[in-house]
Amino acid sequence: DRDIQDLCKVLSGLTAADATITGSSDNQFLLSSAYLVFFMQAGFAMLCAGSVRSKNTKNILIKNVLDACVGAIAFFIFGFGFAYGTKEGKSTNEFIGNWNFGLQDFTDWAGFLFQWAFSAAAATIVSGSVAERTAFQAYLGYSFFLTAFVYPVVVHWVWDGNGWLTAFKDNDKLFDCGMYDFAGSGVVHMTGGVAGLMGAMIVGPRTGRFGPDGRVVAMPGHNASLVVLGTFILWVGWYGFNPGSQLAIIGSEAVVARTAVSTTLSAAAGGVTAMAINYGLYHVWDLIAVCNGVLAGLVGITAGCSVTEPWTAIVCGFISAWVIHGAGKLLLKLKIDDPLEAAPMHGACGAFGVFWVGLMAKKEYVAEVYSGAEKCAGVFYGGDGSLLGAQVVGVICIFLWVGGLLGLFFLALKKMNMLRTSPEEEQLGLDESKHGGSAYNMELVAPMPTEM
Amino acid sequence: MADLTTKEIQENLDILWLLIGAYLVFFMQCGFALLEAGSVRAKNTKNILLKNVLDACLGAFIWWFMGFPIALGDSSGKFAGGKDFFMMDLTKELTNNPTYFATWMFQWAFAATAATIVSGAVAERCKFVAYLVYTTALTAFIYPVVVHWAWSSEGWLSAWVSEDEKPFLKANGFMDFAGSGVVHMTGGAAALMGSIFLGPRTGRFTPAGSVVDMPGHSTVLAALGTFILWFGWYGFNPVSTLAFEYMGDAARVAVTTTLAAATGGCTTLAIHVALKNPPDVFPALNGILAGLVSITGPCPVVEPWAAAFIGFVGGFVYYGSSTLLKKLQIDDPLDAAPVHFFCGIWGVLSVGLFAEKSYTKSVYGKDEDSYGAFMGGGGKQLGNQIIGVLAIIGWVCFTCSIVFGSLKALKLLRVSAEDEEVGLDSSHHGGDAYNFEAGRGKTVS
Amino acid sequence: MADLTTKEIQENLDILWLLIGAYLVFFMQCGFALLEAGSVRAKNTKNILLKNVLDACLGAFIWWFMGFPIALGDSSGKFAGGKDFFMMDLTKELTNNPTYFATWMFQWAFAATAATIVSGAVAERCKFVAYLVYTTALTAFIYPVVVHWAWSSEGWLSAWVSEDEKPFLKANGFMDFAGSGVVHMTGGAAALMGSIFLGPRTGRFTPAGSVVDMPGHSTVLAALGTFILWFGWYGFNPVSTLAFEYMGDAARVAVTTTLAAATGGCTTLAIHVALKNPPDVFPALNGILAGLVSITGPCPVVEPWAAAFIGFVGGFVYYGSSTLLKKLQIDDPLDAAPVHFFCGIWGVLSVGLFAEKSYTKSVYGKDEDSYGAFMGGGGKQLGNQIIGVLAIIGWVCFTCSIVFGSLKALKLLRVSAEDEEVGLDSSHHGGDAYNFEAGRGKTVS
Repeated sequence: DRDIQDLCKVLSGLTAADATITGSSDNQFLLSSAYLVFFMQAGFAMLCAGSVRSKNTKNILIKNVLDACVGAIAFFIFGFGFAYGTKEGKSTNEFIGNWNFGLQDFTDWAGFLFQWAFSAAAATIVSGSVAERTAFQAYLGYSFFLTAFVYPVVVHWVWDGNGWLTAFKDNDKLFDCGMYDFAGSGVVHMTGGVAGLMGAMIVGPRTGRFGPDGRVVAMPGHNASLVVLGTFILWVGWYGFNPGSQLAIIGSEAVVARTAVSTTLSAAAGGVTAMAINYGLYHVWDLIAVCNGVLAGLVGITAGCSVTEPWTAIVCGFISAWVIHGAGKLLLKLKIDDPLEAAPMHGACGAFGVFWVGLMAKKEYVAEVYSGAEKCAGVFYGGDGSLLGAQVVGVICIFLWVGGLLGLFFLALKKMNMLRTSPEEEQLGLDESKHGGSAYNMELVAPMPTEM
Repeated sequence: MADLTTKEIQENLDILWLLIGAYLVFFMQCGFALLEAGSVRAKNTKNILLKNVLDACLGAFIWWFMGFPIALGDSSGKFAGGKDFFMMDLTKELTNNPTYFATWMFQWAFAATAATIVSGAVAERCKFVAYLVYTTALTAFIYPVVVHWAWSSEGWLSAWVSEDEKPFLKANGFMDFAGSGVVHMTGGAAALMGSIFLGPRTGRFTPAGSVVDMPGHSTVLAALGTFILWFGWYGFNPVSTLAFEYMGDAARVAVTTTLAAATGGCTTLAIHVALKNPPDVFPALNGILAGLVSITGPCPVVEPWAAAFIGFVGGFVYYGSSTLLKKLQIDDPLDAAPVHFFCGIWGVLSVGLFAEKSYTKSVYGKDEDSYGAFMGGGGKQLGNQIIGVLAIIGWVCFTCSIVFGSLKALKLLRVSAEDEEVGLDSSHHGGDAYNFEAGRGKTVS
Repeated sequence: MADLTTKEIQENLDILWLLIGAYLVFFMQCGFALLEAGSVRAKNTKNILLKNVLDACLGAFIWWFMGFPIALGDSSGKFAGGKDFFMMDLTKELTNNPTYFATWMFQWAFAATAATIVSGAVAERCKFVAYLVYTTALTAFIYPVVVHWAWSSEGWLSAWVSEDEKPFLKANGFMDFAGSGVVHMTGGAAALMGSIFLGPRTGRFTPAGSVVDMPGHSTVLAALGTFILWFGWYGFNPVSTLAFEYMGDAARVAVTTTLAAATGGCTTLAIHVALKNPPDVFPALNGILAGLVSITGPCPVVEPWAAAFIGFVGGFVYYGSSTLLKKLQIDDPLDAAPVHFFCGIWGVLSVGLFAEKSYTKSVYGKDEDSYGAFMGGGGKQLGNQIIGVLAIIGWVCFTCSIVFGSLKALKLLRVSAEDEEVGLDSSHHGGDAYNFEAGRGKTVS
């Protein structure tokens, strides 16, 4: 068998050296992508810091820093094993991985690094939803729980070759298609977003966010420059997130390049649409809304970036901007306070993104990326609805799994009075009360305000 | 996975190379946004940030349906291209062309750069609607036409004609490797026209003609932005080799880029200090950018020592033109025209002066006897460079005066004096960019 | 398109790999700039930003004409190299050596890192002229000599001698993969000498000897800087494999780097909290850097669990040495010496303790029986590591005391007490780094 393979390689012009180059190039591509996705941590940190009030800056920064640190340890010891762990000869199951804890018997280092960066992204999303009022121990708890267990299980379902939702196995796929979530609109963003939603609901709104008459009191973030910086870094990082999810460049260059274009167009359309919505409704050229629109577009296209046509990415971004706008309004109606709009952005747009694949996946691309059957195209592209069905099942199951577990987790913390800081601390700001002083110490001599 | 031939592997690596370049150049948008934000007053921060974000967003949209097809869509026109509008012709086909997508990404990032340069020059007083109009005009038509001239295989200035043809301009055509002229001069010329038509910010010049200092609100953001730009320039210049096979050239380009940036920064700071000013950060930052813009055109065809010299002169060009504009009472808050327009011109011309014979041959290779005048190559190439400079200036200044002129006539160009005084963030963008809590986080007197 | 052979493709990939690494490590300059800016008081922001900008600019210039030739120019000297000053010998030839250019880029970024470390330790009180002198000395001579010792094929410490030779130090020579010792200890030792010669900032220590807190002005900048540094470290460590064929090692290096950073950050924060302090951000940030510095030397030869442990100990080393320096009344505003010097020492030594046999063989491979003492490799390698540590400390401390000592004797080292009080930005750099309008952009009470 080995000889035949070698012979085939010779016949196709491939030498052993070429195979090495291919392997190394793919490895290099995956590593570079992992670096970009890791850099998104910096983006999240800046976005979050700029979007909260200055008195809570340090609090949110340290959460973002620790999501990378604690996340790496948790994912190293437990998470990766639950997500992808398999041992030769050991039985596997569809629900959860069960080997490679602490990376024993494991050498795909680049693969681990890439997956770790993803897990850190999922965990970080939550800190935006519960910002400015959550106790630090509660954060440490949910962050560890999410990275070590809840998120890896979702990964196992969808991306591991043994998972019950996966498209990456030969038979027994759900509706004969499996769920197509290329880079994780559902696996990463919805998971983070739903966890954030649970957190925001159970922690309750920031003091003073809703007036007695139900009016929403604006609590603008303290630094728009940081928000833009964060958005740009995230956008750059997304070029690791989406194109990198092909995991290889040699032989996959068509998918990778197309994915980069789709990602760009959806982000762009999201931003432009958000600008138009906000100018149309409020006559304000709203910077923060445009940034959120860009991110909504990115989240929306994350599932479908490799299997939809570039022009549909523009429609995807357009709808995503409406989804985040609508979901944000809905949360405010329900008096759920999500300072970063993380649940609308990652939860709602993530769910939409998964759904979008079921509508718009093109059969040629599906065959190219997933070796999927013709019927597994989107319903607008001649599919018979099997894919859409799988996508809907996936969304519902992720919602129930994450919402259920994190809901219980946050409720338990609430029962134990460990979830929320005291009103006094909240009023003073978490930096002063919990983190040893303000994030900013400007002793600049500024002219006295001339008008107040 | 299918086994690939060596040739296929090479093609795939071309795509990888282009994509890495595109990501790096796109990141320059972040650099521009922060540099510009840090260099304006705090009350106009959101305004300029929004423009930079939209240059990427709106830019991608326009580049998709119109810009790229005009710039590099096949045609037989020397003036402008015209194919694949909306990427339609491509996506009809079953097998997509990955090279098309990768090139589109790379060129989109360049287009966004050209558009963003303008927002610095018109900062703090330009209406948002005017911004939307000029950025659309620039990305959809003005800039793509210049790209077609210089970089398509058909343009009348192009050095990149197919192998068996001669460039229309003779010799090696117009040699502008990564766009000192195509990108920076275009953006810079548009910026200059914008700031002339807009007039200076209120209070910038006293009636007696002296300049009132209006310092940017954050040196940190400006420094961060400059570092990101420098970082992104390693996509801009080295990746303009476009193909993996020229990786050796790319390495040399990275070195020349670095040296020009370094000497540009040191020179400008030295000039500033020599003129009895304290060693401020902004001159060093703008000097770095001046060096980078200057080397963008000549980067693959000059020796490292020449690159250092080009950056050195670039520092003088920047400092001199910045002083000149102030003398002429043209108010360019970001010094966008001195950095991008004047240093862009210098960069294009320096190709005609310093291009090395062997490098010119390996990179362009149409006419062996035509290279830098100072290196013994005669004046032919310098002549081509001058033609290119004049053509780009003529085209961009003409079209931009129409755009800015009509905006001005329609009273859509400039915000009211009250709005300018209050700041654009409060008057147009729903509130300030910064909201620090009272009495916390700082001890101000 | 020319079809490349497999070998050519591989060569190009080597160049690509080095360039990506160089870009990432260069970006660390941006990280250092922000980290240092955020960690000093607002009145000295411009001063420290300018130093960081110049470390890249001036650094490139010096590295071109002198630093690199001494570090890695061919010679037959065990002490220092000496060839290709000004890149002259290279550019005379027709066919250039792309590997030279790519290596130059990568090494330049490393040199800038070493130089930048110092500016943190001497922040807020060092004269600008003194900065220019010491950074020149460091980049032109002190650091290149260490590089020559440890990383050239001829240096007396080097583990990278040609295949048929044995290292001068016997066993596997001095194993310092990406420079815990070469880069960080060198920079850190210079930083320590600088802060000793300068003396503490005015008011840092009370007459009774207790420490007065002087918090940095922006945690956000420090956090951003640290994230960028961590990101850039993925160029620093994995790309130090230098060739594409070792991509498997590079991936493992990326993982060990990550785990050490993570445990370093968590450990330091845990120590800080255990000592009854609130969970502040700065300890976590410095802990991350401590972990990264510690793993820089051993990254390719240790198992992931050992990397986590090295980061864990690195956190203690950082915290302990920082406390020690405060006890000794040595004022290092950025904790540059604890992070880079002490953790650098620990990183170098940890190679001698935890190096795995199979990895050591595949990466260095001169003496199979010489690897980590705790892994059963005996004390030979640890001995070499100790010799390397002592040699670097001796060389850097000796040369730096001459530099800083003469600057002090000439009264060029420290700014006046008044300038220090007002802040260096106002007194030396033409005004504050931040200019918020009164009543705008902030609501101060």
